[in-house]
Amino acid sequence: MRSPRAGLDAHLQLRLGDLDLDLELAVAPGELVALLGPNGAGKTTVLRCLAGLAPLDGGRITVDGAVLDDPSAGVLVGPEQRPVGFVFQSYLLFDRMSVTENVAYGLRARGRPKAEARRQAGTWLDRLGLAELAERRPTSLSGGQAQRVALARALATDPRLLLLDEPLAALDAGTRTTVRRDLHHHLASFEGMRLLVTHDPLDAFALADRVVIMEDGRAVQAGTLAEVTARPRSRYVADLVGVNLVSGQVEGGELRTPGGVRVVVADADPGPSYALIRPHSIVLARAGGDGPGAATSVRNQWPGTIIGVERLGDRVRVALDGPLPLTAEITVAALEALELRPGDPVLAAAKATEIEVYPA
Amino acid sequence: MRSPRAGLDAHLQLRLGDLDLDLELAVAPGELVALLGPNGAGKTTVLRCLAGLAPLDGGRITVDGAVLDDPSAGVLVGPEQRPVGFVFQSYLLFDRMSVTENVAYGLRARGRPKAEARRQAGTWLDRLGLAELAERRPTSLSGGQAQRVALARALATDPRLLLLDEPLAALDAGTRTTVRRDLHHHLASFEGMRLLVTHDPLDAFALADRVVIMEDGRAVQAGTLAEVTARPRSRYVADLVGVNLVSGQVEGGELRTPGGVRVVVADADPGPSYALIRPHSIVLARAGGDGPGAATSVRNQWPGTIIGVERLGDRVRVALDGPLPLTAEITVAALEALELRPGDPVLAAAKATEIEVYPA
Amino acid sequence: GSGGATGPTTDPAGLEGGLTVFAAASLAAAFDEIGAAFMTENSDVTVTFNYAGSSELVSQINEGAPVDVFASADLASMTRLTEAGGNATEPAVFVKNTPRIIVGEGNPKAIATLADLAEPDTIVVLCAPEVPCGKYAATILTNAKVTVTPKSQEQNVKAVVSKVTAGEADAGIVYATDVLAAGDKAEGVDIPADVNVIAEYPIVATKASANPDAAAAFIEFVASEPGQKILDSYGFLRP
Amino acid sequence: MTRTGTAERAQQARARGRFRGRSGGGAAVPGPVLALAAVAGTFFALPLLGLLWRAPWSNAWTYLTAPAATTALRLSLWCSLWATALSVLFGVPLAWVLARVEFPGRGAVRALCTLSMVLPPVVGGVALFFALGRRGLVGQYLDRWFGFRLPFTTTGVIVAQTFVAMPFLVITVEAALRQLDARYEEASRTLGASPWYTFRRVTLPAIRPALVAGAVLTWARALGEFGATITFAGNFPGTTQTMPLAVYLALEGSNPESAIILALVLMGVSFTVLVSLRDRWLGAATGGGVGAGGAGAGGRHR
Amino acid sequence: MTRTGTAERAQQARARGRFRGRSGGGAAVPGPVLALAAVAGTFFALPLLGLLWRAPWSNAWTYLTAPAATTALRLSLWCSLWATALSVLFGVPLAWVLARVEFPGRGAVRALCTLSMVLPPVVGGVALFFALGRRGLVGQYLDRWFGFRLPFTTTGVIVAQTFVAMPFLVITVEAALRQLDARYEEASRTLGASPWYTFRRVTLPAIRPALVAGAVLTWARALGEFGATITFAGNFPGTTQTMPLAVYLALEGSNPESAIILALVLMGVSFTVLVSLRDRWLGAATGGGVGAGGAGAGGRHR
Ligand SMILES: Nc1ncnc2c1ncn2[C@@H]1O[C@H](COP(=O)(O)OP(=O)(O)OP(=O)(O)O)[C@@H](O)[C@H]1O
Ligand SMILES: Nc1ncnc2c1ncn2[C@@H]1O[C@H](COP(=O)(O)OP(=O)(O)OP(=O)(O)O)[C@@H](O)[C@H]1O
Ligand SMILES: [Mg+2]
Ligand SMILES: [Mg+2]
Repeated sequence: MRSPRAGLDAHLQLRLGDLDLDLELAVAPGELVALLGPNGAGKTTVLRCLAGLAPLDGGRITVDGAVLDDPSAGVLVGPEQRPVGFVFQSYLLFDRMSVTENVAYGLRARGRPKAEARRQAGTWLDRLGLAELAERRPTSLSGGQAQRVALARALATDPRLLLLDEPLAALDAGTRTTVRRDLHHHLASFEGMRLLVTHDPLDAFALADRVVIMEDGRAVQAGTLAEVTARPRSRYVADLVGVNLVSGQVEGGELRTPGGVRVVVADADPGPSYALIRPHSIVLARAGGDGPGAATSVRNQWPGTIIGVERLGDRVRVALDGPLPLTAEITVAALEALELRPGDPVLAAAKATEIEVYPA
Repeated sequence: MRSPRAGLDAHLQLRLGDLDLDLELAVAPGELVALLGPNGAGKTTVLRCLAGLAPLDGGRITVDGAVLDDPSAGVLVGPEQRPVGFVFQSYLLFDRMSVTENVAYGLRARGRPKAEARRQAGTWLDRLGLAELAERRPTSLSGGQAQRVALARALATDPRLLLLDEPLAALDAGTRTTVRRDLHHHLASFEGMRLLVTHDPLDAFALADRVVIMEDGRAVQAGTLAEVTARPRSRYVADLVGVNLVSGQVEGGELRTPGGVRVVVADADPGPSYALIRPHSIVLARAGGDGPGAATSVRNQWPGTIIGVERLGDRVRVALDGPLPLTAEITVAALEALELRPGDPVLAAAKATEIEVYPA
Repeated sequence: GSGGATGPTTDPAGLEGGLTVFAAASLAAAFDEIGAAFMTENSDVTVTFNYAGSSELVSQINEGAPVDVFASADLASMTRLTEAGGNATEPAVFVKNTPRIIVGEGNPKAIATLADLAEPDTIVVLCAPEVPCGKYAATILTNAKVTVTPKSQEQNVKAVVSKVTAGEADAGIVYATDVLAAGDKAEGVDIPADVNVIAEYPIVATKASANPDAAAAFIEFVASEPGQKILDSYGFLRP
Repeated sequence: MTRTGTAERAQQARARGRFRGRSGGGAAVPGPVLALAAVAGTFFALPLLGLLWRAPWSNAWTYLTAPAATTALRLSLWCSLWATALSVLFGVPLAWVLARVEFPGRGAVRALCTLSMVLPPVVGGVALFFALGRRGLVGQYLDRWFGFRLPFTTTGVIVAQTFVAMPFLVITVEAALRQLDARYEEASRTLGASPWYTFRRVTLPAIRPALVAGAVLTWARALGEFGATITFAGNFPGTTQTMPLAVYLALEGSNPESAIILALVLMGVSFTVLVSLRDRWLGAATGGGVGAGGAGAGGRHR
Repeated sequence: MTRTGTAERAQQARARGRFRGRSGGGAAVPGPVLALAAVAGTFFALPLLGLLWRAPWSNAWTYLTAPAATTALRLSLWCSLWATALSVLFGVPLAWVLARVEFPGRGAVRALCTLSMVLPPVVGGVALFFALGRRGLVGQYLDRWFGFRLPFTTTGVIVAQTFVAMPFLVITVEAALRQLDARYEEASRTLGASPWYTFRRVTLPAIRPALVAGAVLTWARALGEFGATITFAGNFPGTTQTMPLAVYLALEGSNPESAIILALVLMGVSFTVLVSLRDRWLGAATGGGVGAGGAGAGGRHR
């Protein structure tokens, strides 16, 4: 066994259906790590492994030096023995208990006297703005209320490692801000580790010290959200940030995609690379008309067909299909001037200097 | 009975636990209305009434002139007879059927031959990017995959009125964009009505023609999202947009809150009003130091205590508690220069001309 | 038997304790009365009865049941006991019973002879050949040279009675005691003595008995005049 | 399903719809189902009506108040309640193991538990002798070492009834456990609850309808138990003569009519108990709103 | 619960944990539960071992091949399967109505369905006479108008078995329906499915474990039925003599030993059937992953 070390230190190996999980993950005391990734990447499964609900096939989990799961050594600590709290994606509140009883459950399970457990649960309900619902049954709660009760229930056991599976997803905007702030507030006051699965970059921004992006059971990128989003290395992150990501081989000032499309780029070292094209740096023109670059120096011109138009305030995002699928962001005024409609063929242009290139 | 009229026309009255629902709601053919509101407002209950899962106490529901529920006339059409599709907040996929069977279910229930139903289900799965999962069981799907299957299942029955209860909440950023676009795409091609419950203003922006804000079972505001967000009339909408909303009485160039705080405003008619203070128009200063308005013309200065700091890219949102709870948005640089920490007392200032006032 | 108010068992001082009697269920009513009479005479003895099918009782005794006296409704069951060596005394027949034809109230099918049982539209039920009443019925019918196809071969004689009293069957062959017990719901038709078989009921004290004196006294009481008088009243014949 | 009629009727129906606890969807029952259910109900009712019709009411009071009858009834209730309690105590754990632990021969153990139902009860009694009788596999040692004998005792009655009735509990509860959503148990574990605490606080409440149903089945079966009891425990008034045995004896003895009365008493008692088993004990959702249902589940919002 | 041991053992245990279908949490069984379950299992096993121990094996073959035995066995299987089928056909609708429709006297109807379990079977047979016999409430008309008589026929056996066994199905299925999450049925309705279609496609599959369990109980009870059958349908080889009747008569006859062999055959048959009822028919989650459980439910992600 390695020397004791504070924090979570895990190497998770597990096959489950289509999923082949193999992930190294460390969370330092006091750190909040956000786990992001597309649906089916295995985020929930990671949390289940850490909570002891899915025993590993290989690898090892230690928390503060104590081994929780290590198949090669034959060690497996049961879920109830782990210093772990879990907020489930689907709440899983106990139907036959009141809200207070739900929140007091973990304390009661640890043998605390009823009165004390209820009192402490009450404190938690207050903190999460649930005091009025104390005697309600989970069946009569709305989705967001149920989610908050689940949060309170997990927090009430004061875990060393808190696992949150999209805890804010069902909250309304108002409550969300409050709960996010409150969560931050409470979490800042304890030495524990937090691992948060989320789809909302805002959550990650607001709460996380570090993010891990996973896809197909593997970590594809890690770091602060700013680092990760500045240089996306996967379609998922590019979508998250709302930019276009093109991967291919750079050779002689050009990036060539596997599909054969060329992207002229400035100052790029040869080799496998990513090109990042921001939607607002793309200019559109009706195909056949005077191209934006027809008489200009813009050498990147790609044909495409409009497949979707989305309004975002005074701007619109136009989705294009073609050899190089792209999303462009233009003003409403430009859209109306060009009279663009879904189905219309267009030319998309982007200046080479506005395209960022970095090695894959 | 009123004369037949295309579209949904509903007046919903129902008491359920704490909820006292009383809402008038109309959706024209081809229109997509987004229903927003805090947790527990009754959004899901509205959808349940429309689907026939919760019979009304009073009021009336008609779709294209056909009465679906009218307690005073003793008419109640069963859920399966209504031209309504429902995407549930909690998926409710049938566990013992494959994904394809789930999607084909509605068609089979309507008596379509198995082969045809499966073929059509396949088309829908393709459209929602679920083709690979066709033979999987819902138990082995991730949360987002399950959500998409639920969507496909409801769409496959080609309903006149589609009810969507936070359909995009569990989708990852990439899929979300695609599904949102696809949803828009498909929905645009049919004459039906859509009622969408969401917590994400982006969904409302991208998809909805009109939004209805509800709180405590009543509609508090309606219109386009732009209209609604420009002049929030509730704490919920203000939080949604991320602005500060103060309500009170305007008298002599001042708005006075019930708590006695004064907000100096420009050009406002007397009477009960709302004042909208944008976070970035608020300037912070350490209390006791040289206030931002100490030597300036800024007459609005409110004391407060920092209770939370959230980073949003290069800006931070600072939450203040005090007689007037506010959220201010300042740059990271300003935050660091002022060395502000949670718990610190501060002064918040805002120019009267930057505060928008409108009658309540 | 020899009888009188003071029979041969009058030595009350010598008898005390409990006495467990296993008896065929068809003897239940009669034995309850006999037990009461016996206890009046021997006030220090408590008699407890266990009524069930004779065969079942033998099984219980063979499994070590705490029993002092066993009264069987047939000889075959008794033989199973003696073969296992469970008896302390030799079996003694204490009562007899005559098979009769049982018919429903008012004898709707006007059955008068055994031959009437062979009529095709007469529903006849008999006991199964495995149980004593079935064996007797078979012998009787063979003796009378009548071929009867019963609708059912009942588990015991009471089942035959209940089928007839319920009107499901028109006739059956049961014991005289059963016809009597059925009251006015059924009537009996005598079977000619030349073809009839008489059933014999044996009684023994068991080896397991913890109270052999009382057991012997009980057996004697059953055979005594007061005992036999009670049995008479239920339609049994004296041995 | 367009409902027409007077507004009043409609509103009553609505109110009912609400208070069913399963508004709208779930509650609607198709016609053929109602018809089949009615046939089934009638089929059960008819024989009992028949008994009532033919019962010798004129002498009923005499039969009823016979000391033997009241003693037997008291003994029946006592023993059947004990048998039910023992069945719950041992049967629920067995059901849990059968539902949740995978071990070789699980199918065999499950089948074993069902066998005592198939066994003709009289043979069941004989089998109990072979096991627990004075000369039985285990019984001989109980006798030799502790002087403890089961046959022909009230305890023997309880053992016989438990043997015959417990399978009903085991099978019902096992099915409920299989139908249960195990994720709620997982949630409990992550909250620090031991498997045992989880079982008590999460699993048990969730399977309560099935547990109650199983216990009722068990109790009813024990109450009606005859063959194994008379064989293994004998037919001693006051110690082992339960009501079914008294019924048997009345049927066999001089007075078949009284048997019907006694049987009706037995039925009356259990009818009373069963009717008083109010819906909520069976776990029906009460009050308005959406069906709770679901295994210990968060109801509508999960 | 720190597991130590050879790595190999541990890995096997892990692999098992996975294939249990209820990884981690749910599967752990506390010690006391295991102990109680073991006692229960032993209690069931002992009498059967006793039977095997005392069975007259030397003559077994003779008893077994007696034509009466094979005829009775065939008849038993035939009748009990019919009784099970009828119970499912009528019992499931009845259970549905009891679970989902609120009507006055629901408690009474439920109790009624349980009564035939409490009734000593012989009295049950008598009650059937009173209802369906030649002079019964309804039977007299069947006889008079259609010349149709149930007593002494194979149909009568089936009716008697159904009467005694159906309650097991009704009660088990009703409990399952109450445990069910009604929201899945609601979802089905919104997809345009009629209540009937919903029942077939959503409700039935979800309650399958309970339905199977109930059907097994029913079948076993019908197979072992003795009292009501012999009373109502009589005992005639080939038409109404089922195996339990043959067993009983063998016990009564000169050769009680053969009864044990016949009973063992009866048990052997049902044991085979029950063991072959594979887990998946009982609705266990197979394969890896999290317990499906939950009423027709979306499993882990709801
Ligand atoms: N069955 C019920 N019993 C009691 N109260 C109920 C019931 N169903 C709903 N309510 C009440 O109605 C209110 C609204 O519930 P609803 O689910 O419609 O809210 P919602 O707007 O969808 O919230 P969310 O955004 O959190 O999903 C809840 O606060 C709850 O108290
Ligand atoms: N019990 C199981 N059986 C088979 N496959 C499973 C099982 N559990 C998980 N998987 C597979 O693992 C993959 C990852 O599932 P997981 O729930 O961890 O995804 P996720 O990242 O949490 O997705 P989401 O964001 O949609 O919740 C799924 O695609 C699924 O195919
Ligand atoms: Mg997930
Ligand atoms: Mg909702």
